[in-house]
Formats: sequence, C-alpha cells, structure tokens
Amino acid sequence: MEIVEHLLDISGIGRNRMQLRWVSSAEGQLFADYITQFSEQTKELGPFDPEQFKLPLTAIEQTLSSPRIRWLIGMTRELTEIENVYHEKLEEKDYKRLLKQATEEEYHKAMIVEVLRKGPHSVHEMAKKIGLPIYTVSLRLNELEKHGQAELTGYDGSTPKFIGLAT
Amino acid sequence: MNKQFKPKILSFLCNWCAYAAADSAGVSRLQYPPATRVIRTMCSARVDPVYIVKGLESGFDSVFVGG
Amino acid sequence: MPDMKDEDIRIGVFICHCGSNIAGYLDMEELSEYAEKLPHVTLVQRNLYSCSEAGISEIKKGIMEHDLNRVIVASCTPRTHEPLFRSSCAEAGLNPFLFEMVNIRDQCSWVHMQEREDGTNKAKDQIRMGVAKAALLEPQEPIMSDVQIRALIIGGGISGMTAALSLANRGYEVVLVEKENKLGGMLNRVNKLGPTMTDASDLVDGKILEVTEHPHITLFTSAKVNAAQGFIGKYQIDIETESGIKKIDFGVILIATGASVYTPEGLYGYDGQRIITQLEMERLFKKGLDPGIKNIVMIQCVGSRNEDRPYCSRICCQTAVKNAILVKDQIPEAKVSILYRDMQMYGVENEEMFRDSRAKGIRYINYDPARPPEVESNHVRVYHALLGREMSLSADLVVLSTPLIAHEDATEISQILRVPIDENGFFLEGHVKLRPLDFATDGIFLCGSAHFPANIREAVAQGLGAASRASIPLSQGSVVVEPIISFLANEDACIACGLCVALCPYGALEIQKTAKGEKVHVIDVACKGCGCCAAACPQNALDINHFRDRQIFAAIEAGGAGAR
Amino acid sequence: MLDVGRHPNIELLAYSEVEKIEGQAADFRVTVRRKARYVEEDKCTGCGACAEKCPTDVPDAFNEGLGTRKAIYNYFAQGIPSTHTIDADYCRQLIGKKCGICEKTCQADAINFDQEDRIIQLDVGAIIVAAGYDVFDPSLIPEYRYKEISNVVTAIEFERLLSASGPTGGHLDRPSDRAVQAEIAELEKRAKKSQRALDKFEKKYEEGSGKFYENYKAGQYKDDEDYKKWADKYAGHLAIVETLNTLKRKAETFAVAKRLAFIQCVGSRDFRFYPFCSGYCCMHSIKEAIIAHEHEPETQSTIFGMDIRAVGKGFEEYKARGGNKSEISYMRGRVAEITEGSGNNPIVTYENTLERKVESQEFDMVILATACAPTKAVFELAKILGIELDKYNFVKTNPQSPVDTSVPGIFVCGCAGSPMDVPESVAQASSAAGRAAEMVFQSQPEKEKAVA
Repeated sequence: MEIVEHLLDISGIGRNRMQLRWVSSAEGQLFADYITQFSEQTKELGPFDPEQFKLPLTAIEQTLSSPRIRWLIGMTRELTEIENVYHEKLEEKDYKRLLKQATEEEYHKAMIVEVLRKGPHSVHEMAKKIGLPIYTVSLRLNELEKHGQAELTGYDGSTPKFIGLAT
Repeated sequence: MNKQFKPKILSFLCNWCAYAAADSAGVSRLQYPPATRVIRTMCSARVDPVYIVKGLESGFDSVFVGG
Repeated sequence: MPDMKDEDIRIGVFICHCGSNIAGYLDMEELSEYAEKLPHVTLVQRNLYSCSEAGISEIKKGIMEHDLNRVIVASCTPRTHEPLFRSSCAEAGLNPFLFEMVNIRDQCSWVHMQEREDGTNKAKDQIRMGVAKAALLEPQEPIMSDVQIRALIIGGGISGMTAALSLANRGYEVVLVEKENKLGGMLNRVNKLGPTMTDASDLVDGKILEVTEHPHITLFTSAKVNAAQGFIGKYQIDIETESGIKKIDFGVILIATGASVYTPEGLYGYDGQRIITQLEMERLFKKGLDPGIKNIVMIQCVGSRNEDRPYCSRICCQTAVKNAILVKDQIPEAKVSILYRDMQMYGVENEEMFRDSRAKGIRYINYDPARPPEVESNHVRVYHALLGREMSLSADLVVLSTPLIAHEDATEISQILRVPIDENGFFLEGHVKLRPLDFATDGIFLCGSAHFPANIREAVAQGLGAASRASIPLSQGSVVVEPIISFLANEDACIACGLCVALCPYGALEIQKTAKGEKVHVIDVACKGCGCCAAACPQNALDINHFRDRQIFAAIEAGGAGAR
Repeated sequence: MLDVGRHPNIELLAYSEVEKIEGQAADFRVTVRRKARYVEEDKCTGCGACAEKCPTDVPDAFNEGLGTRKAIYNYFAQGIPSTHTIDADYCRQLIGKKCGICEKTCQADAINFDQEDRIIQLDVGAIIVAAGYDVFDPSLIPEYRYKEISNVVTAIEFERLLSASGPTGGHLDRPSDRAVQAEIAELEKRAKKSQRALDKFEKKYEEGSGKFYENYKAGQYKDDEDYKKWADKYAGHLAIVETLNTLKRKAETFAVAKRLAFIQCVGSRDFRFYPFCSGYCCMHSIKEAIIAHEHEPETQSTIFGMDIRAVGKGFEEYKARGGNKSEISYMRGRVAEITEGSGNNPIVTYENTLERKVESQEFDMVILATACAPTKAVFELAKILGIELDKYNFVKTNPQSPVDTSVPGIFVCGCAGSPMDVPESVAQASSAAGRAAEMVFQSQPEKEKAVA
C-alpha cells in the first residue's frame, strides 16, 4: 500500500486520499474514530474530480497492473527476509528505495504511452503535457522504444515525432 | 470549501477484523459520519492496489482499507 | 466457471425493517422505490423480520413465484445470518451462492441514527452495489473431498503414544513412526516423575505395551518420514523403515516429535562429570546416587531467557525441585541449594511440590542475571540478590537446569510437511490461544513438546486433544469446504512464476504440469479464500470465487456513480 | 461462540442447571431445569428493542457492577443465544408493579410473563464438566482495603474498565472520579427538578426567585405559608447548585489513571486462602499493563510479585516486551498494606526484597490479581454427579489421565479441574471431548465397532 501512497503523491492527487488502518474485531470505538477522522480529512480535501486527473489515474492504474511492479511487490518477503542461494538478502531500506525508483519509472512510461495514444508527439510536447523534465521523458522514451512500445514515425520540420505501439 | 459537501469514501473491510469492528460499533450504537460505502472482502490481502485507483476513478473522494 | 453471458438475470431484493431497528432510522418507502428502478431487479419486498420463520418463507415464496436467479437481503450483518439465508435459498431451489447480503443495520441505521437522509442515501448506494455485484455472481457447489480413514503420528514419546491410543481406541487405523529403535522418547531417560514421584518406566512401559499390542496401531521404529504430498484427507507419505520405503496414504497427520535437552557447552564449566545437566542427573539416580555426595548446587535458567533463547522453558524448575527432593529423600543430610531467577512453579501441583521442597530444607538463592554465579573447583560463588552479599557454597556436584530446545529434525519435518516453525524452532500452531493443537493448514495437528516444552500432565492432555481434533475429519469421512476459494481464471496468463505459492499462508497452491505446460494448481480443500494470491498475481491469472475482480469492479463503479 | 450456537450437532441449553443424574458410563439419564426467561426462545430475534425501552436499571454483573443494564437484557452485546432474559428480581411487572413496556415494544411478541421453569430429561453417553471458576473476593484480605479505597479494583473489574465494550468504553476513568461524576449527574437531575418548582412559583407571582428571596429575608412576606414554601425551595435549590459547582470544579482536575500498581498473588500462594499458584494472573497483569499503555502512552505500571511467572509459549518474550516498550517495571516483593493518600490515591507499602528495604509508593490505581477460586456451586454439582473434589475443591484428576474424574464416563476440562490459562483450557477441552468419544465408542456393542 505504501507504493500506492507514493504514486498518489507524485501524481499530485495526494496520499491522504487513501488510508490503511488495522482494527481488531472488538475495537468498535477505534473503528468509529478512524472513520470520523478520515471523513473530516476527506471533507477538508474537498471533492475529488476524476476528470481533472484523467492522465495520472490511468497511468497509476497501468503502473499497478504492470507485471514488473506487481512482481516486485510480491517478492518483498523473498528479497528481504529469505536469503538467496548466495546467502544475500536486501536491506529493508534498499528494497524500498529500489521499489520506489522502479515505480516512478513505470509511472512515467505509462504517462508517455497514454499521451502517445492520442497521436504522434515530440519529446518537447510530451514533456509539457506530462509536466516532466525533457531529459526524463527522453530517457523513458528510449526504454519504451527498446521494448517496442514506441517508435519514431517521422519529422515535423526538424523535430522527431513518436507514436505508441500496441504491445 | 463548502459545508454542503458530503464526502463519499469507498471502504474495503476485512470480514474477520475491520468489518467485525464496524458491526461491534453498530451494536454499541456508536455514531460516525455516513460517508463510507463498504465492500466486504474475506481478507484485506484481497484488496488489489488497482481497486484503490478504480475507486478514485469511479467518483469516490477517498478510499479506506480496514484490515 | 461458466460465464453468465447476460442470461435473463432476475434479482429479488428483500429489504428488512428489523422491527424499528432499520425502519426507525431509514426511509423504507424511498429505499424500496429506489431498488425497483435498479437494473435486473424484478421483485422488491419489505418484511418486518427477514430472519424470522415468516421472513424466510416470504423469501422462499418470492424466489419460486418470481423465478428469481439472484437474491439480495438488505438487513443486518452477513456474519450472523448469511448461512441462514443461504440455506433458505437452497431450500427454494436457488444455488446458495447466487445470494448477497447488504448491511443496512449494524453499519448504517444503527450508526447514523440522527442522519435519516444521509443514512438512506448510504443504504441506497449499498443496495445498488449489492445488486451490481449480485448480477455477476456465479453458482458454486461446495467442494467435497473424501478422507482416507488413517492417521499418521510422527514421534513415539508419551504425547505421540497417548494420541495413537486415543485414536486407535476409537477404531481408527493409526500408523506410529518413531525415529529411535524404541518407543518412549524423553521418558526413557527420566528417572521419576513429579509430583507423584512415580517411576517414569512404569508409565512408559505400560503405554509401550498398549501401543505395540493394539490391533489398530501399526508401529515403525527406527523409521522416519522423508517425503509427503497431498492435503487434508489425501496425504501420500513415504516412510523410510528398516525394511525399505513404504508409501502409505493418510487422512490426517499428528506431529509429536518432542524436543531435546540443550547441552550447555562452555557454560559454568560444564563437563558432564561434576558439572552436569538435569537429564544426566536423572541417569545418576537410575544408576543409584553415590551416598558420599554432601553438597549439591543447582543453577536455573542455564542457556535460557537470554538473547539466543528468550523463552522460559517451563519445565526445568519443576524438574530441578523434583530432583532436589529425591536427593534429600535418599541422603537426608545432603545440603541442596537452588540458584534461581524466578521459580516458575505454576499451578496447583508444582506449588505444592515447591512448598514440600522447602520443608525438606532445600535452600533457594535468588541470583541477578547480570551477576551470574561462578562455578569453581569444589564450590560455587554467588551474589545473593536478596541478602545483598557474596556467598560461597561448597559443591561436590553442580546440576545445570537447561531448557528444552527444538528437535534438530524439526526443520526438516517442517519443510517436508510445509508447516511453519517459530523463531525458536518449535512448530508454530494455528492460533496461540484458540487453536493450540492445530496448524494453519488443515489436516495436520500438533501436541507435546514439539509445540512448546510441556510436563507429563500437559503432554498427555495435548496428546488426547490433538487426537480429538484429528478425529473430526476422520469421523466425518469427508471434508466440506465453502467454495469461496481461489481458482485459475485465466490459464494462459499463468507463467508458473511461483510467487503466489510462496505467499500463500495455507500452503494451498502448487505448480503442476498440465497440457499447456507448468501452471499453478489450487488445492481446493486447503484454500481459505483470503485472496492474497489473486491480489499479488503479476499476470492477474488467479481470481477468487464470489469475490471476483469484475464483481468488485462492478460494485465500485455502482458505488461511485450514485448521487452525492 | 457463534459456531456453537449454529452447529447442527450441538443443543445449547442456556440459563439451565443440572439437577440430577442416574445410570452409569455410556448410559446416563440427566434431569435439567430450564429456568424461565419469560421470553420465547423461538420467537425472540435478539434485536434489543425491548432493552432500549425498559425503564428499570440494574447493576450489570457482566461489568462487575461498574455499569448498569436493563431488567430485560442479553448478558453481553454479542452473547449467544441472543435470546433476551427478564431478571425476575428487578422487573417491575414480575415483582407486582405495573409495567409491560417490553411486551408492547416487542414486535415479535416473544415476551411471556407466565413462562414457568421447565424440567427436561436428557439421555447421554458421557458428561463433561466445564464449570470454570470464580474470582477470589479480595475483601477477605483486610490489609488491602479493597472495599474501602475506591481506586483499588480487581483484575476483572480493571479488564472491564479497559474494554471497548465496558462501562467506560475503554477510557480508564478512576472509580473515585466516576463516583463523583455519578453524584454530579444525580445533583443535576435534582437541580432541574427544584428549578421547575421555582419556575412555577415565579410564574404564579411574576417575580424572580432571587429578588423574592431578598425581600423574604428582609421580613417582607412573614408567615405566609406559600411564600415560606417558595423560600425553603429556593434555599434548597441554592444548596444543590453550590455543591454541584464545587464538584464540577473538582471534576475538571480528573484525569485518566496513569500510575498503575498490579499486586500479584492476591489469595494465591497464601496459606490463609489458596496455597497454590493460579497460573494465569502474572500474564493477565502484564497484558493489562500493555493495553493500558496502548490506550494512554504516559501510563507507568509496576507489577509487585514474588516470581513473575510467564511460562507459556511466547510469554517470556511478552513479559520482556512489556518491560522494554510499555513502561512496566517488575518489583520483586510482596505488598504489605494499601492505605489511602490524598486525592483518593492509594499508597502501596511493600518490601523491596532486592534492596532489602521497606518502601511505599503512591499510585492512581491499584489492581489486585485475584486467585482462581473454585465455583461456589461446585460442592452441589459434585454431590449431584458423585465426583470427588481435591483438597482445594477442584475436581480431582491424576496426572496420567488429566481429564478423567473419579466417576467413569464423567470428564472435566479447564479451570474446574485446576487453575490454568486459555491455551491449556482449549487443549484440555479437545482432550475431554476425545476421551468422551473414546469411552462412548468402547461401550458400543461389538458389531457397531467396525469403522468404514
């Protein structure tokens, strides 16, 4: 769930749109307090209009459904607690850092794929629409090209245009 | 931020823990805001991260997961 | 699972008043009008008490007269009445899993008493979500699996033997596998048993005789289990005996492998001659105590309640006090002192034995773990915590009370049977308080010191208890499982990565060869339907009956779309 | 509990007592008295509407008398069976006054005031005694002043105070504070009543009570009966309001109990009462202290005991965790006496054996870890069943067959046999069931013994 919170943060939706709480079956009062507190918090946040976050929401959904991220989340225990054959295992914080980094990459790639679905774009146009530095966009773009998810279609004057490819 | 706004919260409650806690809150008539819309799951592990995004996409203002 | 390609779905919604518990706080009129307009809803009915005889017959009548193929009851919590309504649907000829409950009492009317309008809106949303999910429900049949009427018991100590006899005396086929060449386990090396001071051999020999001669018990000594397949009711076990490997099928398995005594290498100058363990003391008694011994010092908590073994091994205090009393009985003028941190003489009998020992003149000296006693050539120096001064006790013999530790082959058995062990190596029970004799995975049971050090009374009680637990599937001959379990919804997507198998807390998944290559296979009977495999599967290949992804998505969309 | 209530093979006879048994192992005839509930089991759905409307408050035994319940009640919220019961000693209708509100409220018309006790016969193969235990009454120990000092409570009372479904909803209010709050509530009610009377006078004479009272004192309305009544009423009202305000000011200073003392072996390991060790009280105190700390992070607990016996699986680690993370300190020494200091704070005087000093310390609350005493009804039950009791009045068993009683065919499990904690009781329950099944199976005629 931490990864979902992280994605909500970097997409601008905000992590406090979601809450995970542990309650035992006898703690009715505690449950009522959590709900009261969370409704107040949601009230302060105001209504959430999905239209405003069309692109980030679709991108988050793609990221969370991508085999790479689901695989990394599923392997938490294997990587951090159970040693591999070389008796190595990842420190908790290293694993978390790695997972965060991979998630951000997938998130950016998903945004690019989504933007390209609407037609050819140059790197510059993509960067403006997504709100990412040009350098990051081009980095992710060639990863997409490597995986055959995006392709150069031609030039508009001197600027190269790319389109997404259905995988 | 208008007072009129009534938040709608999608809440996934695990049948054995959070859902049971919600029931016991009901038995003791503890009042809390009527913002939540509950989906009961056998365990909080059933809540796929994608559900949370789906909730926000479908018009909920926030998502609560009770394990 | 056959897919319901929009066959004519006819949903019946029964809204309950629950006297005034719901009707008093929600607008029932508005609710039923609202429900009538929902997709696929062909009947909406309100009754005073849905769970009373009258309410049930209303529902049954509704199903039959309106030929309903989905039923929703909007009333209280499914945790209490869902089984009741499911069986009523079944009696009316409707598959019990085409039924969904919506909680508009405990989680709605009772908790929003002063907010009638918002409460009613919430109830409308919850009913609409229920209808959306119900439309996609699929019929399920309860999963039956027959049980091989034979029990495997691993470990022939007092606990294992008690369990074997208890099951055999009820007419069940029992196979007892013992690693050593003789039954009896730890008790063979014990001299006398507190608090009644009976001879350990009397108790053990009696039980061994009963076991060896019992018609329903097949005994394999110097044998061990080296492979296990299957699940509750259908276990295939390979037992390596002196006369080769025997492959036998079992319905249930009991682990009674006991524990072994920790040898305190390097502690207090342990040498097995003058500085010995309580177990070696038992052998001294059996050989006959040397009457020349005048001073004995016992030290408690040797190698336990520290960082490597943080647990208190429960029975070493009782053993020390018992042996101290036996010494005083044989050599009245001997001086026996016990250096202790806490005298864990819990319960009625132990406390009585503890009092008798003091009456017989056994001295108890409290030591501070930060300043442990020092054993020298013929005496022991200790800082008496209560008197606040250093003491020196002459000691012809020093007896160290060491804890019981997990049996060395416990890890191996836990891997063979895929059952967990805790951080100290003892087997991890299903629930520390409520299921102490079961494992999380059904069909395998646990008793005696394999679970945690236990004295005779507890080992016998746990042996009987585990046998009784194991007899439940044996007596029913079959195991019925609610069909809310995981299943391979999209076989092609599964790449047999094994992620789910590692995650499953109940060992209910395995990788199997199929026509389409290696795929995950769900052991229906063992699966508890928690859904963590479906939520984690990178390929979204697994899904959970009655809580399918698309059913939950439908409920989410229905919930969100409602009026603010 | 739910599974027991719904299991097809279990017939649950709640609110019933065994009166007589005949026959021997595998063939017992048992006479059971089903006490009258004045509620029809098959009609009552346990919805609780009646309890809401019932006007009579009764001290709630489940909450150790700390809270109240109604005359028609369910023993506790999720109790099984959910059928409610009418308490014949308190119900107005049953003690001759007029009421019947529950009968009118109940839409399932399950109330039946003329219900009688019913005697039924059961033919059973085996009997299992699981009669449990009673909590030792610490008022038998004069030096602990359990009844005199309100902030000295038993472990079970503390459990209820800390429980989310208890009288204070888990909020650790001190009993002395709750007594003051109860008094405040009572005074508020009386103040309202006297105010209503004053309003009547004021309306009648169109004059404020305050002004009238000045004139009255100034001798204006001498020896007029009505005015005199008005003045006395007003004086009484002033007295009530004054005490009410002083109590309210005092109530501002009330806070949750933070300094807790747990005294172990109250009644156990004590030659005057029970020389044995009850086994579960050390762990219970540690658990209570940890939960209290979870509720209120500033809570500090001291557990006074000779040995702190944490002997079960994972118990020693739990005790260590309590010590490190939940501000619990273990004091090795027996408590000599409890006296009351200022502000209802109990003062504990004890011998600190490690320092070899006698010390005393003030606490907000003292919790007595009471012994596991045999149930009062065990003598009668033993007579009816003919089973032997041991010298502490627990059911006599021997270590080699821990669940068999002296009478073949009758078994025992749990604290009725000897004090034990939950995991052991659960394990013993299965063993008693196993032994019972074994004995019943053995007694079947030869041909039925062949199992498929």
